[in-house]
Amino acid sequence: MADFLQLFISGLATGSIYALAGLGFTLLWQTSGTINFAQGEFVMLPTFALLAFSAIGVPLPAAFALTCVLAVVVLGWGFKRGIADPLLRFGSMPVVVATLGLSIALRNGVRAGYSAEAHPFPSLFGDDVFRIGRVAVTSVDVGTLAAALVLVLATQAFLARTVTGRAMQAVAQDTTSAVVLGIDVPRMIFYTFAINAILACAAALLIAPTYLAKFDMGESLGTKAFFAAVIGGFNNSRGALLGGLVVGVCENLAAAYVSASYKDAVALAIFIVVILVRPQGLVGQRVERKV
Amino acid sequence: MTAPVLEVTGLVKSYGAIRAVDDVSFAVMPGEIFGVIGPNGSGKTTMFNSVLGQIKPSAGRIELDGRDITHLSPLQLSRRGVGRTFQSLQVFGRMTVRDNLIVAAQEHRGTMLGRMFAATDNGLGPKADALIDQFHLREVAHRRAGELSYGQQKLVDIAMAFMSDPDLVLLDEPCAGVNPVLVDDIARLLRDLNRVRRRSFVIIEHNVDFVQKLCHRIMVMVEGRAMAIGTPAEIRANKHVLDAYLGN
Amino acid sequence: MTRQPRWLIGMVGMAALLVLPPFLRSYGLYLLSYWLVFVIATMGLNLTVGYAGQASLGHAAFLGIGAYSVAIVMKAGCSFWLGLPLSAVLCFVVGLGLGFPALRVQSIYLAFATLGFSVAALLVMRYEEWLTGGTSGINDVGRPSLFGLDLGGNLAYYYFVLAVAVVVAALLRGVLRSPWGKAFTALRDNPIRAESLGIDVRAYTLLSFAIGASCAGIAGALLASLVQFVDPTPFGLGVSFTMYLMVVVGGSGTFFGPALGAVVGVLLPEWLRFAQGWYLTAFGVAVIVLMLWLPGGLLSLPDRLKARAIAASRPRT
Amino acid sequence: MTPKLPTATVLIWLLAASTAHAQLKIAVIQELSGTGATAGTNFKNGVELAVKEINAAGGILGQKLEATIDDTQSNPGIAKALALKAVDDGAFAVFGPTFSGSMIVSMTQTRTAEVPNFTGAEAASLTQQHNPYIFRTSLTQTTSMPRVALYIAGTLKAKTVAVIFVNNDFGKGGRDTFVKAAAAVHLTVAADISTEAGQLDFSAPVLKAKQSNADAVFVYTNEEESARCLRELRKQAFSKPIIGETTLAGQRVIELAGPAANGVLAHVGLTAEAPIPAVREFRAKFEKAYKYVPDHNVIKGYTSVYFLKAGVEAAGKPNRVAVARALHGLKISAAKQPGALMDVAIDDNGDLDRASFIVQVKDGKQQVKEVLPPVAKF
Repeated sequence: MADFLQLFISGLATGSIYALAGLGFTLLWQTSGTINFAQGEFVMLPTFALLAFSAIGVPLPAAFALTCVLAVVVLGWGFKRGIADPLLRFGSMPVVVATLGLSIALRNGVRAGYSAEAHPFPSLFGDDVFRIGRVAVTSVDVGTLAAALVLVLATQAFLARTVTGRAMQAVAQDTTSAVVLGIDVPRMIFYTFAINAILACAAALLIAPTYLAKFDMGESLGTKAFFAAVIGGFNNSRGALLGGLVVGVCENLAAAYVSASYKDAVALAIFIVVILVRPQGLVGQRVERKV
Repeated sequence: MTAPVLEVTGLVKSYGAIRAVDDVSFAVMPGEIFGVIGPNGSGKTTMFNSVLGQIKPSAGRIELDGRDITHLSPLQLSRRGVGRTFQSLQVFGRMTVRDNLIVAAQEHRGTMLGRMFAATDNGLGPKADALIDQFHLREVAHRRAGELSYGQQKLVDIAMAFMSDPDLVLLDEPCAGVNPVLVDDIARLLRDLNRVRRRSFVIIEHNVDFVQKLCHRIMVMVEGRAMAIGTPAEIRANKHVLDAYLGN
Repeated sequence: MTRQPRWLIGMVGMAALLVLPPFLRSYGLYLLSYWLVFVIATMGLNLTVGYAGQASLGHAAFLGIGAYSVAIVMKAGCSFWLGLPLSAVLCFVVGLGLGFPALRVQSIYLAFATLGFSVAALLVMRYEEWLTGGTSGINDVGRPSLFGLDLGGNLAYYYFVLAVAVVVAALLRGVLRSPWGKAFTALRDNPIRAESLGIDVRAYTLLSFAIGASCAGIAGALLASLVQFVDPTPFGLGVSFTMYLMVVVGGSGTFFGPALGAVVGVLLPEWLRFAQGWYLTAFGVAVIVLMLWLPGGLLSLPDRLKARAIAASRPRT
Repeated sequence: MTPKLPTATVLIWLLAASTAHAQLKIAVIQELSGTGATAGTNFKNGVELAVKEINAAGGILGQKLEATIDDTQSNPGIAKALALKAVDDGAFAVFGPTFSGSMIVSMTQTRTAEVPNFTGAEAASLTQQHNPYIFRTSLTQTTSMPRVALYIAGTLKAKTVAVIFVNNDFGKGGRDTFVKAAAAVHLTVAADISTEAGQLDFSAPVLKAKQSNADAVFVYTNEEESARCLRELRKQAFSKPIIGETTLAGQRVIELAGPAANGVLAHVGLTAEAPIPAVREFRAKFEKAYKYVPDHNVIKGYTSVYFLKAGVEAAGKPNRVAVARALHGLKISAAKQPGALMDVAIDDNGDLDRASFIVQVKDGKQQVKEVLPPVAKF
């Protein structure tokens, strides 16, 4: 039982990492229909920005603030104006390919321009180990999970409670009606891109101590985040969190009790079950097929 | 007394507590043009889609030539000789007009495997050309359907429904968004097509004038129910219908 | 109007592919063969993605299944000529299977289902050591001979791959010109309307996956024999993405698109090597720029030019 | 048009041949992107530094080295293309690739063209095919794993061991060799745990290792995964000895794992922490040029260029076949060839023999506990 709990809690911590990366991905898809295959790189870049700022002696909170500003400009505004806006009207294919190109460019750019090595990254939550009974928990695990929860709930609250948030949701559900209602649709979409960029920075700050800053960290992170998002429900922000946690925990349990080799297939297996039973995702709303 | 081509009995389609189609029954006779009118949101299109297997009816029975077709898919219905058009434009924009017509009937000829080796028009070229001429589409026959004007696309859309020689055709607002001259054209075409081979039509239409002139019988739907069924003259004389349309 | 020049360019290209290779050195020959292998695979994916409109991000798995089939069959002492059709058939069957999620979900969900399939196939290649040799792969995959003609040499093998590519292209051309081709296009443009016209959407969806997969299977078989070694690394997600990229960049749903797309996906990185450590960054940027310039792919350029010419010839109002 | 082409080719070839007279072209074919990027980039940096030094000192037998660097994208298909390119361009020697699969493919080409090929790849099979042109750049798993197994069974007196390995070319090969070596010294493998490259969560593998109740755990994964695994071992309070091979006690892992690396034991070949003046000097030079601590892959790349130098000097002329012949059975003494860093012997298969170390991490530093002498005598 202690073993099971150990795996379960570790899985939650890992799952919250997937969730953090998946959350922004979901948001972008909801409001603008952008499928961002560079999402993993969107977490990797701020990680290196944070490292670079730290290297020149900027304290972490200031470095984080600077990175957020930079990310909103580059990964938010720049990405929207440079790639999403010109391509979205041609359907999803060109955007998918452009973001694939972007991920190749970013990954290899950081590799060639900075380093091919993994870099240690300071943790916000220290590195203490607590023992509750026979279960060991680290402050990083607890901190990441808590921060992920807070971020998801904050995003959710922002979308549901504030005027801007509700306008953004209106855009997500029906762009045409949103226009009729007098909502500034392009601005709302920009907000989504900005929030995605900030979430990526937050994810970078939380993930990097475990994931380590490396040019290709986005590769595996991206895939897991996508699956987490789809499993949880693509049109619901809580979905990414639930999906991430489910994947994280199930992977651990499968690795321990089923087969360590096929651990990476766990996300896929859950995904297949989900699309067969609840194609809208665990907590997503059902969308009727339009005739 | 001939048997009806299409017989719908007690059709219900509900979404939660809302009954979009509420206990609708009607029959369409061979060679009959049957009109369906009603205000927006009265459940006409939902009724259509339920009959055509696009959505699952909650209750009721649908018969084609006396055989139960209630739970058949659109594909199976097409194979049994039921053609249809959709409320919105539904042509294949990146194919030429002629190819649109050919693809509309090609699956009714030969076997799946046979079609892989068949000629590109699957022997439907002459028939497509005949319809192209009948619908006055000769000049645009080799243009991509997506590049045509709305009215021309509408004509292609309707012509496609007739390519496979269906016995029963259901048309959802064939005149919506079409200019008055073309409306008359469409009416004439449908009347011609009806005379040959005694085809039966069910037509949803807002253009009351069009329906009055073309249809043998008309059903009025209001709030999911069939309020009245009768000849154009009977419907014209029906006070309830007038009230419903005028919103009293 | 645009038809003739396009075919003319195709013929000139073909002639070049026939005449020039004897003057190339082994690196050039190998790259051309490698390119052709990906042209074959991408032609298949183009049928699935471009013509039938099904999102598929798992095509590298079929390349892998094809490659491993040939390698395993040849290691068991059987002929390449048994392995090649086996690859095609096996991929056809597996492709049918992968089509099933497509009957239930579309667009991004389908993309992830196929992506997941790619991951699963890779895991099998890596962990089922008894069959695939695991991470150390299968070495010494031979090259075939045909009617006593040895295809082991780089030039001979190149012509063999070229011949297969031409045959596969001709077959695909046949399928696309048959009523099937129209059915695929109808499926892509409007599945609901297609179904109401009696087009068996289920059957054609599955077929589009299966045919696309079997092309990749053939390509995989050729790849195994070209590299003469098979291990799981070239069949990962990255390659699935790249293949999708090649289809779209070339011009999805166009017949010659894959040939151009594979130039971008296979040859462009090699040409960019002068940029040293930055060459893949340059490649990524090139892809983005290309998409921004021609969202419809390289083969939309003639249409674009034509539209511009028409716009220019029109008197301004 | 066509008759001109061969003439042009011949002309280019002649030109190339004439420039080759003044320079030795070496082709560095490495994993610079994709899954092997870290190892490949380090190897490449090592080669670059050595080339710079050798050229600054006047080259080999008066001929300067000219290195071309190409990326295999960690894909054997591309590696083969690059090997062909190197051969086409008349490379004097090829350095790489590091992935065994890519190496298997490219060494066939270099063998046909009689080009000496130095590799950082580990697979035992590479040097067992009597390919006279292949040379290792480090002790391989075949040499090091028996030393590890012997240390675990002998010095640590363990009866059982849990193995955590990464299922890639490097980890799987090492695991196979280790299991064989363990059997030879009657060490039972109590748990055989596979992990993925890039794996994030090591709680399940560590739990399995604990549950197996083995006397020790042998961890054989890449740098980042090693660090994560060490952290998890510490977290779950794993009390038995943790043993690794080269990577586990590397500077990078120590940096990434923090205090969790303390106490780790490892067998290491030649590393930057080796208590040898030449190595210290090399490390200082490298850190100055590249701003980071060199790992074993850097050393592989660096020393291999000096192996080539020793080979050419032993052959007395820049002839590929002669150099390959001279390298077999060559003993390179660090006193005469400082760039080799340590005395090393190359055997008839192209395998290396060299001293190695057992180290332990204390306070974030590698400390040498034991020096294991080479088999051959110098």
